[in-house]
Amino acid sequence: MAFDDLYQEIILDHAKHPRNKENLDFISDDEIHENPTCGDSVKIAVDFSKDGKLERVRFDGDGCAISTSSASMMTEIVEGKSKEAVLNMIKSFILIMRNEDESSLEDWGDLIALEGVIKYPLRVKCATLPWHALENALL
Amino acid sequence: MAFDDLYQEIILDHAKHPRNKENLDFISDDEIHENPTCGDSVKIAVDFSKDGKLERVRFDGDGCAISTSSASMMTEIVEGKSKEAVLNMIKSFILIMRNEDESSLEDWGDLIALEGVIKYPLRVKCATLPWHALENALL
Amino acid sequence: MNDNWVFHNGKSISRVREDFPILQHKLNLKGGIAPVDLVYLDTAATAQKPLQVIDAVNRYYTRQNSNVHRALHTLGEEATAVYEGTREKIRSFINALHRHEIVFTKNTTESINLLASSYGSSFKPGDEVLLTEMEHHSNLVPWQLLSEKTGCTLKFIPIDQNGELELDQLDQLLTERTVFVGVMHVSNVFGTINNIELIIKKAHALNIPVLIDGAQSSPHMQIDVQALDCDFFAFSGHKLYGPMGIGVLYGKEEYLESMPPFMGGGDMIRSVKLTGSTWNELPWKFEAGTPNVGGAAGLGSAIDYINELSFESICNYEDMLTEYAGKLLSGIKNIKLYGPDGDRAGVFSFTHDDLHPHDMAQFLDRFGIAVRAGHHCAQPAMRKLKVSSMARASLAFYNTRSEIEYLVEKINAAGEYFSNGI
Amino acid sequence: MNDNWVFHNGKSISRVREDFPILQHKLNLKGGIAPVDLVYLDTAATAQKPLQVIDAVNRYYTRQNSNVHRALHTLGEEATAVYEGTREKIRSFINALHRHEIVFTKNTTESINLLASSYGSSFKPGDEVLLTEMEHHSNLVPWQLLSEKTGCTLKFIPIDQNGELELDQLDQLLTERTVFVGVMHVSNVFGTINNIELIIKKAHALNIPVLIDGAQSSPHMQIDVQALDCDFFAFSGHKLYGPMGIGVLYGKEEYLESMPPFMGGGDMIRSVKLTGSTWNELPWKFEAGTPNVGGAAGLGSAIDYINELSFESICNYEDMLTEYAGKLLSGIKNIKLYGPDGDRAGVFSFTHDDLHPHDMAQFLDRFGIAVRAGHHCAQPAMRKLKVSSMARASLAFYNTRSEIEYLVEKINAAGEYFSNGI
Ligand SMILES: Cc1ncc(COP(=O)(O)O)c(C=O)c1O
Ligand SMILES: Cc1ncc(COP(=O)(O)O)c(C=O)c1O
Repeated sequence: MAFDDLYQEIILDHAKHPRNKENLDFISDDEIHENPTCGDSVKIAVDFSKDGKLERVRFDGDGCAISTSSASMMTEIVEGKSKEAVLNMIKSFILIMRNEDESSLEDWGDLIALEGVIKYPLRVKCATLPWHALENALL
Repeated sequence: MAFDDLYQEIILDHAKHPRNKENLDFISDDEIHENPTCGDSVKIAVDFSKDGKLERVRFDGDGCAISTSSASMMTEIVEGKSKEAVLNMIKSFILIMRNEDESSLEDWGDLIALEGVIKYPLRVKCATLPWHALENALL
Repeated sequence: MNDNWVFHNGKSISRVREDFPILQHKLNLKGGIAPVDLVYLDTAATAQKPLQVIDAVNRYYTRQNSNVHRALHTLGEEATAVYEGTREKIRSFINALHRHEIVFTKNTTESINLLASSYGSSFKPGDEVLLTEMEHHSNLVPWQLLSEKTGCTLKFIPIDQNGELELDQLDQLLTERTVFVGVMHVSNVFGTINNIELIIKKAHALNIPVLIDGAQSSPHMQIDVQALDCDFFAFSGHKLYGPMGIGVLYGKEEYLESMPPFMGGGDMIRSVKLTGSTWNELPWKFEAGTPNVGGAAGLGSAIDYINELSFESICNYEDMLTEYAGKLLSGIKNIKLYGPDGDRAGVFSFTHDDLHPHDMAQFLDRFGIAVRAGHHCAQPAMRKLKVSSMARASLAFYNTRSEIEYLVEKINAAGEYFSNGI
Repeated sequence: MNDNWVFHNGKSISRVREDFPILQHKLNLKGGIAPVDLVYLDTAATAQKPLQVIDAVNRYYTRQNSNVHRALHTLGEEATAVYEGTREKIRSFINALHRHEIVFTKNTTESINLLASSYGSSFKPGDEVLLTEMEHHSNLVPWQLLSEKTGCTLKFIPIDQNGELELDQLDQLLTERTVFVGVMHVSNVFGTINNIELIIKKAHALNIPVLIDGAQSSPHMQIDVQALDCDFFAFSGHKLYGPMGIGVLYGKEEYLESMPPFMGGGDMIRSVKLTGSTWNELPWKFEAGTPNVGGAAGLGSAIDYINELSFESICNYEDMLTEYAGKLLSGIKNIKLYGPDGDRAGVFSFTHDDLHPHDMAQFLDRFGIAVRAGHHCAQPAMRKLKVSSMARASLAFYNTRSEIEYLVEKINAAGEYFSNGI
């Protein structure tokens, strides 16, 4: 049923045990990224390696299972990729979530679990919140 | 029927042949009294006799049969009355027209013909327009 | 003359009239006069609503009602889909580029106040706003209020005795001080269809943005804001066969983006602190508080209804009615008909030598004919023509030639009643 | 526990529920889950409408629809009677002295923006507006916008961890620089019923006018603006079982008289010249453009409906429900319930140790239970309590004890699902 599509085990797992979630108090509150419809917020810290790749992405914030798991999985998948590649991924991910691009998330590892969100338009913002925040951090 | 109640012969007569209607161009347009719902307007000139009575009231303006006849009959009935008496009449007339006072216009001469207006709330402003203007001119 | 028009979708005019419940009921008049058929010739004030619209509102409140945007529950999702779905219908209806260029307001008046108050907040003394002498009060008073606040100056394209713009003056009126142009598309008094294409072209040559007041055009002609290239376009749902309490301001993204919010409150914010707030993205930045979702449900359905009949078909029929009415009305003794001679919209204002427009409207009402009398919220235009009041008959696609004939017959009767009645 | 309440007019709670069509339909969920009963616990966002209200809107559009005030025809007269008739019903509903003290807006948010923008236009730098930390964004952001324009300063009565005002600070916060006080009557987050009587008394001792945001109080308690002696009172029709797109600003005559208009346009003018205009009398001075007459028809009917059940009866029932819900909710494991312990309104915000409010709302939706999750347009209050989001269940007289029991059962189930689900 749709509800379990939304909360697949993998999502609940990332939500309970988020990867790369750390206290980022050193980032000012002005750089926080907020979802105006609910008040959830996320901060992103990006470390680059010498060759310009994303070495590590960390996040902090207060979010629901969807946004937390999305952030967690995001930090895993972008590791080691170039800035341009990640910016393109962000664009694609947002379009797919908004149902404006019918591609699948098949090749996106764990993230495929978020496909269930597409059917819940009001939750799409939860899933995309960390991606918008990462985009901001990269630009 | 109601329509003929509204347009009684006496009203049509006063509308066609208004008494005391004169060109009052000497009164500035700023003192014109307007009905905001329709754009009708009326000007009033008052002459007092030595003993402080209203000697003559004249009006000018552009109005429908209801407002013109009301103005015409008003100028007739107030002649020779004291300012206080007229101010009281104005108050009564307006209350009667708005159906906030159930007295009749029986003792008001021709003006009784305007009782039909009470049933047409949107025309009440037509009938009371010249009375408001006279009130302004007296205050 | 009988009425046998058939619209594109195969619906006859009498079948279309059946869609409008108010036209199916007899009208109860005062004073024991037997109920009469309604002859509704006051569409320019507000349009009647087809059953489809009334049902959509009904369905909304019986099945879908909820607040929008912030509700994760099923009803909240449905209400949001209704609301944002109507936004998309409107985008497509006026062919806007982006859905977020469609801002919901309560009516044309609020749309224009929003614009004047927000876009106009940066105007300075000496800046000129160019309007026309025929504007509805709703496209005049907001700019007067702005002028008092900011010191900007209002200038006006004059009108002639036919209720047409003197566009030969445009080049002089548009100066390097002009910061904004606002003009009505179709006059609600004269039926004039203004040459907004020319005005927009000339204003744009000087980089001046243009607002089109589309209150009277949007219900009767296909609007393409991209083809027109207007920068803002305002209209009311209730004149477009939709419910009251919902209107639209279209604005080009670049302008809307740069504008400060109009009202503050729920939905229009991104983040609120006691010390200050940041704004939500377009279009919600301009939509403070709980919106009229039931109104949006009805307006969406009104657009579907229009699309179903097709604008082409509606225009063809209305053009025919307009021509017929123009011919008949201009032939009536003692009637002065205002507005342009040639191409025009189905809005006919007139005066009668022997009776005041109020009395005309009251007389016609006795026969179920609804026309309007007064200054039609265009006092400056009335003053220019030295008329304090006019009667006005305005048409929609649910009217018929027989109704026009009946109007003419009763206008004649009114003349007789008031000149011979005593 | 069974639900066997009978209201004063003899209607049982189950009969009352039958008046609300949306409660009679099964809710279609996503993903092939069998339709479920709606358990609507989101009244604080928007109330459901009884059939009487829906029918009044319907009747308006099928029988009475017309523009108001300027139409002399029969329909125009009827529409005007509907519109002004609702104004009188509202006057009597809140016991205002004069009918012209009732201004129609589109919602509470517009009412407060009107007030801030018009009454506040004379504020100067140094002037202080006193609000509270618990205000809805709608009674905060308009004053922030005003503060930017006029340089006035905003001050706030603090709240404590129970969501109650720290009124012992009131005497310090009210100074000779205070020009205005705005405070919510009932909190849409905590259910707190503020001691507005005290605030009004203290403000009036210094001649400071007070606005009461009655969005959450007007549907659940009898309001008497003369007894309260508040200077302004704002509320929304859609939260009062009426349609969307209509709201009210009550203001004392002396204040409304002195205030400049808010929006410009039709209906709010006395006389318009190109060079300037004069304003219509109260209340129309503040009502620019075509009003939402259909909305007024529905709101009038909502007030009739409330009067028919009687407020006393509604309050008695809602008090009982509120107490029951408070008892049950505070007993749930891992739930933190916000708001005062004692007397409170039927608005319950809570968080769960093991799951986010969004996930809670989503889980409950699966069982047809509509609750809200988020910041409830009160971010400053949320920040103060260091919570970014809460779930909220809010009650109305159409709810039942069984529904509350069902809510509690499913909150427990949600806790299990999210803590054991993996
Ligand atoms: C206390 C309070 N004030 C103001 C509002 C705003 O009401 P509306 O959205 O109808 O303008 C609300 C409703 O959300 C509220 O609860
Ligand atoms: C040309 C024009 N502009 C603006 C308006 C105002 O529309 P509304 O009253 O719906 O705001 C009207 C309608 O009366 C109109 O005809």
